[in-house]
Amino acid sequence: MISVRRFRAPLAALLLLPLLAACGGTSAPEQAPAGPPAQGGSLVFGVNTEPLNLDPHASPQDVTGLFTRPVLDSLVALDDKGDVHPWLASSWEISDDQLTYTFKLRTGVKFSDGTPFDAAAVKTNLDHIVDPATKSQLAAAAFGPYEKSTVVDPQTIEVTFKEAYSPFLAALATAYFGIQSPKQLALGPEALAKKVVGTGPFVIDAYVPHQGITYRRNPDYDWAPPTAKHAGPARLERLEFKVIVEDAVRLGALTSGQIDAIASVPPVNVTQVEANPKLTIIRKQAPGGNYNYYPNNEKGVFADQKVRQAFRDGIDFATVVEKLYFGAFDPAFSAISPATAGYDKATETQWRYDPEGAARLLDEAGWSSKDAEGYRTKDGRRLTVKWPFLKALAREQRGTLAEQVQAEAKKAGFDVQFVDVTPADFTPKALAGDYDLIDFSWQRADGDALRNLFAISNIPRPDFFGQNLARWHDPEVDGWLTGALRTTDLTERAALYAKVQQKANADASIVPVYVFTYLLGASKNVQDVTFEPQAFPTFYDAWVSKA
Amino acid sequence: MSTPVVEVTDLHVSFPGVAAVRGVSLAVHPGECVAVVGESGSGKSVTARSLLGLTGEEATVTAGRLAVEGVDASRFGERQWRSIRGRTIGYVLQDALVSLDALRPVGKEIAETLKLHRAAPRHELPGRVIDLLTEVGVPEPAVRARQYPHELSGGLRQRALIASAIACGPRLLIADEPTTALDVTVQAQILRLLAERKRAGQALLLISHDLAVVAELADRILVMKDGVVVEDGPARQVLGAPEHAYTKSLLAAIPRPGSRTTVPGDVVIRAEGLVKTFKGRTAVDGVSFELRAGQTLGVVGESGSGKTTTARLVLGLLRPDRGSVEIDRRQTQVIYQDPLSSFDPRFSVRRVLDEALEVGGTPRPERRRRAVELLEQVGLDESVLDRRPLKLSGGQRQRVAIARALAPRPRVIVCDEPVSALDVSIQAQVLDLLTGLQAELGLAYLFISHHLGVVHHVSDHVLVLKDGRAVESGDVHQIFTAPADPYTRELLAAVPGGHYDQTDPSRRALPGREQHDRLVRPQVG
Amino acid sequence: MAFLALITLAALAPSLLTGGVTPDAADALAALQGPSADHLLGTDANGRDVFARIVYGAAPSLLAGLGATALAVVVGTALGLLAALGGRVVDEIVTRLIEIVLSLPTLLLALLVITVTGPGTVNVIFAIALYTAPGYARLVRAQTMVIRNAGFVEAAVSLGLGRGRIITRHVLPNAFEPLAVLATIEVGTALVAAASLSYLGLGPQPPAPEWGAMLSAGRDYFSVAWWIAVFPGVAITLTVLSVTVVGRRLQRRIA
Amino acid sequence: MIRRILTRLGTSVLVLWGAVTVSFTALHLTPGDVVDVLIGSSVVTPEVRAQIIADYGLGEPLAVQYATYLGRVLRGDLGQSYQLHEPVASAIGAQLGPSLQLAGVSLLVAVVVSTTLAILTARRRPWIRGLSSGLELVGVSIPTFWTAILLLTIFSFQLGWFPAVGNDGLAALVLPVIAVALPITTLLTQMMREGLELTLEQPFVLTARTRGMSDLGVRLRHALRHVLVPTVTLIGWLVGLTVGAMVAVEQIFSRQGVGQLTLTAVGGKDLPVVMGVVLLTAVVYVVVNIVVDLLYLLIDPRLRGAA
Repeated sequence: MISVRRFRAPLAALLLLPLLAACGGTSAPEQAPAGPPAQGGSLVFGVNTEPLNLDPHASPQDVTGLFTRPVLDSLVALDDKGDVHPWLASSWEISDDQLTYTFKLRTGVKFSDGTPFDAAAVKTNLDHIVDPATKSQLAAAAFGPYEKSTVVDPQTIEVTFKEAYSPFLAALATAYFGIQSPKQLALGPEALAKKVVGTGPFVIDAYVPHQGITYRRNPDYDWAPPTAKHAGPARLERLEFKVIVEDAVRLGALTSGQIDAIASVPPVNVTQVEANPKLTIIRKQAPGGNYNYYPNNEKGVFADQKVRQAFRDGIDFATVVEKLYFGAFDPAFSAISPATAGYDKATETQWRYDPEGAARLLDEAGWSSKDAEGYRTKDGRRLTVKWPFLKALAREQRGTLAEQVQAEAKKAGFDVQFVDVTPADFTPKALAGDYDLIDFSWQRADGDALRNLFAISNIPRPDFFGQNLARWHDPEVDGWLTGALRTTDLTERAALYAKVQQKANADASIVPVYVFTYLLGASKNVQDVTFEPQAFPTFYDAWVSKA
Repeated sequence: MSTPVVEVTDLHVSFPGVAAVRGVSLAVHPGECVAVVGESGSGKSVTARSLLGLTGEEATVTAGRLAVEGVDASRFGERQWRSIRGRTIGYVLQDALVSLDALRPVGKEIAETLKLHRAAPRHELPGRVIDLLTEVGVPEPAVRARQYPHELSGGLRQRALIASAIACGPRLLIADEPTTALDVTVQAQILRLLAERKRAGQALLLISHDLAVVAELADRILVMKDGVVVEDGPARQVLGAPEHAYTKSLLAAIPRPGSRTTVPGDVVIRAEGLVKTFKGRTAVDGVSFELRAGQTLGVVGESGSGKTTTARLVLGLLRPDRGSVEIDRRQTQVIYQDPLSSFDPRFSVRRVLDEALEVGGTPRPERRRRAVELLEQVGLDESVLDRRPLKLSGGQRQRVAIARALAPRPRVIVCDEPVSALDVSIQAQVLDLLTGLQAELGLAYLFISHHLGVVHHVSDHVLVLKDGRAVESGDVHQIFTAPADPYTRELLAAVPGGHYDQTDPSRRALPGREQHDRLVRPQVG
Repeated sequence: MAFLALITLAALAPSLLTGGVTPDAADALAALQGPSADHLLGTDANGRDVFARIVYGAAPSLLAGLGATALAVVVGTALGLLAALGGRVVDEIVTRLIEIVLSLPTLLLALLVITVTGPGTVNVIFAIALYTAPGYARLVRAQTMVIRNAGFVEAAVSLGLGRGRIITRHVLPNAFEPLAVLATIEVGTALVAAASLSYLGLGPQPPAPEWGAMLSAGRDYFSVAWWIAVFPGVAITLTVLSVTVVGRRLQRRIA
Repeated sequence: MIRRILTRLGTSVLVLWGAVTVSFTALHLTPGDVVDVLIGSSVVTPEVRAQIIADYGLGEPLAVQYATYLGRVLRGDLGQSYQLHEPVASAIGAQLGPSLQLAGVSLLVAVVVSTTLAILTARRRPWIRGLSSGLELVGVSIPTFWTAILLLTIFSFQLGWFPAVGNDGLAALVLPVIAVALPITTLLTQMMREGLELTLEQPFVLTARTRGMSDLGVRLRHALRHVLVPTVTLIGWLVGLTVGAMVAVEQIFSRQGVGQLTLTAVGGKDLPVVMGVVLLTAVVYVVVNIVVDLLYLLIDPRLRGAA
């Protein structure tokens, strides 16, 4: 994902499309028992970014999911392991041809504005997502080959697809498919951008752009999913997200006790926070595409597999990541993270830092001579890598990392040059393939993330921004990815995804860098903060002990 | 004898590096007017300020005795001095335009003195202000009180300033150059006002650079030079039989009618029916004159009479609306009142002269020699060549300006108030230099001045201007002895230090130059 | 003064001061070390020597300040002269143009420029110059108008000097003096502005050791490695301070 | 007088139009199709893409877009934000209050503090002036964002005197105001002190002293007002600078405000919002300048004659 810290632009969209899958994420929050959960109280959470639009049906930002999850419930819930559970839908059936999903809805559910929850409401929501007027920048695309939904009776709804689309249930579990009150939806996009109304455990109290959002408990809430730790109303009386963009300020607000928890503790400060007896770090590895470097497989120096591999093997990424992030992030070995369904552990031994091998590969590829500055050359041309780096949007000290990689690459003979870009002129470059290297991470809880990264149809073109920025054009891989879409057999899919991951490494079509891990800093009094599978925190179970 | 209002003996005031006043003693009794006369830097103002404790933080003041109304003031703190200022001693500075706060109505300034000393209840202040303005002879006092200094004429402003100084009925009024910036007729009015105060029993301490100004008013005169009183005595004695050479030189420097014998040459300037209007105000209205080679035409008038506009028309810096000027401008040069601003601040004397010589067509190799020659002609040493005008004295600067004007070998020089900014002794030297050069080089001068004495001294012919019109013109002696126009008569009557007697020039209050040898020679360097 | 000499030396021959340590010798193993004998001012997150980076950063940092000021002075002087001497219509047009630029807040203007041109030292120079130039233009215009009416110009006219000579010999040099003073003082302001743009991610690109960029990057490490941000900050402050002091002295000498 | 006011208004409109045109042109010169930037890396269906183009009139030629925009502005309609899903006017309106509050309080604090400092230090002993001007130079040479972080670290994180972030209450205003006011204060102090020192040498100051007025009285009652004209000019000019400083401060202190809005809008190519902010600041500039002109007349009676 090309992520955004300061310019919270749509460019920064985080795509998350979890699908039911076998193995889930890693560590759950490790907390010392703090007695029985307290009721009431309030919690203030400092976040590093904010949504431009609160309507998750329209917005592409991950932070919109974070902001609306307390308010919106989904039809189904996804657990840490990837299993799908009932939520607002009490049960469902999938037709044999996999084209029709029939949901039985829970009874006795009410939106916080008093509107009853029924099949008509669900239909309104689903149709709202695909309505072009919504200008959905994420959810509609994640809806795939959706055809229509039909109200069978007030408690039954039927959703029909044009072709088989197995990621549907996982998508339905996300906040982007959160069910909103039809009454609120009817108010139109401007009203939705500032306020959403759902059936969730919290109700929006006030939303002030650039400031944050406050929620109060929904006292009537009695339909928590089985994935939650308790039932009934939320434990917290009041929940507040404060937008604090500046890392140092957010951290300072936490260490000085002004707020209870913060998102995105800078890795450099992890040790410092952990050394503080009052504070703790809650980690959660993010699923989906790791933070990878994507060489342009199509043209330029990286069109040659040997050069790509020399770049990957000639730089000690594991050590660099270890040192720069003080162990907070793990080095990556595959295109997708270990927290993703379908991750292939075998990739971890598939390649390693091998400077001699890299040098040999460059010799073989014809970059055998060196110029005065030590860079490899071929036919008098220097081995130059052009890298449009969005400094303004770089998070997690990726700029520092890039500078380190630049220095390491020099040792291997690569002249890595950063190209000055703004968010505005980055896009045309990306669409036109005018780069040698591009970096981004891409969060999504399912192996299908590989399809985003590697499908031929996802190579960006002038009118389409796809995620295959490596421009890896491999029909065999495309075949495996499509195969995985058509089957719900997890083992079979895992085998297909393993093939993709291994081929990507063998081909060196990408360079895995690190596994993004959500680092939530919190006071030790904060208990039971949980994570959604796509690794953003939820606060339904949370409570604050009086220490 | 009554207790003096102020008395000081052996006063010494020094600033870091400068001993400004050394051993001055003076006393002012009620109803008495004491004048301190001296040129700039003589220490006269510092002396006056030390009587108010206002010499500033950096000054060191010592005195054998310093008493205000018989009370020892040598150990006064700021608070005690403040109770003296404005209440026991009033102070009037020169040029009310800058001595009154430009951003406040004059009425407020006058009331301020009353307020500071709680001399009148708040509700009575407006009435008292009007009374005071009436007392100093300001017409329509209620209107004037609400006006700002820039809206008043120079005379009214000065009266208002005096009103603010006498608001609390001080025993002593110190007037520091009270008339210096004023036109001669206004100056006469202010002097009359001060004379009235004195008759009313007010003690006066008059500070001036001009002996003529104090002549009528002062009972006692102190002449100061370089921080020391060189002469001290009753006015009649100091003016009539001065003992000290410096006093004599000051008296001698007062410009007197010259006995000129010049031979008129051909016409170098002929102006006919000049008219110039600025935004509806006619500055010059049908002025005609003629200037012949080797002669001087004096143009006199008060501020706003159109003198300078006439000069600018002659020089071609302005185009006349009507009328014509016949002149060879290549043969014409100018000398200004303020020589400093007429020099490019970055230029040394050498570059100033070099440029003028270049314009005059002197070839480069000869310029240095010519520059030294010119400096010698104006009585300066070649050592000034590499100095900047800023670092020269006022007299030296005007000499450099004259040298510059001479450089292109002109036949005519327009002199625009060339000595107004100078001390009297320097003024005399520069005038002598100008007349000497005229005789030597056969120059013609168009000599503009508000100072009648100066014009009388240097001119062959005079043109008297009032409101842009030439009210009178003709031979200098004719006009100064038998003026035909009432305005000319008024002007002459206003000249301080004695009246121009229409019939007998020898009956003047001040001795004429015939009785004194010139003591001052042009200085070198 | 001595500090200025040091900076100049650093800008011209950085290697003399660092004894061969280079500013971009990244060594992740030596990251975030405090000041020591090995690393006088410590190391940054990449293990680069902060002292070396400050020394090598002198050239690009000063370039931003000096370049922007120089560009602004040139453009501003040209516009100011044009307005003052070009007649009423030209004056009116230039004055309005200046007002339009001044009506946009400085930072927004910089943002606009950089959105159009992309980040980088040259563009930062351009952006800062764009919003400081109107100030110079105003000064030159006002100054020229005052000087045009000054006594010495009239004296030169009456002396018989030609218009061209008067402008080049008297008007221009005198108009330029206060400008030079303002410019010296503004070099510091430009430096600070460049640093602020770096903070917003619009400055020079890595790994250029520019002070503003270092200061801006260092704030993320402030609580664990204060030296990364503090020393470039001190460098900026001292430079601005000494440049301003020199400017003030110049001002006094002229006045 | 009326003629003068009319001319003034005329040129003001000209300035506004110029500001709009310059920024409109600049923004459209930016590389990248607006629709691409708006969609960014999101995956959208072609229908959505078409909808976006149609909704914002992005398919029209530039000249038409410009004319449409001008026409709408003339009718008082600033258009619809591309990103915020609300009219530009209401988006700016919501942020304007906190920004004006911060700017206003900062300017006020700056004026009060610098006036006090200038009065206390003008023509005083060299070491007092030296100390003051030294501090002023340091104040000028520290970037605002840096001041803000230092203030936070010391007064919020270490001492806990003030909250780190937010818009609530007076306490939350203290640190941001100091950060914004610091550079303004230092500039103003320098200028006012120089002005005061010149004024205190004027004869009318001596005159006032001869009436028995105290040194402080003269500084307050007489000299101060004379320094006001250049001060007011500088304040007019400083408004632009203040807005600039506020962008960083609003970001660091997570305050609501136009600065934040601008940053987001410029980055996301939300042209209507950027144009709205441009128009807003141009209006502020014009208004401030007119107020400054009026203040001149109020302060200095000598200028009234020229009117």
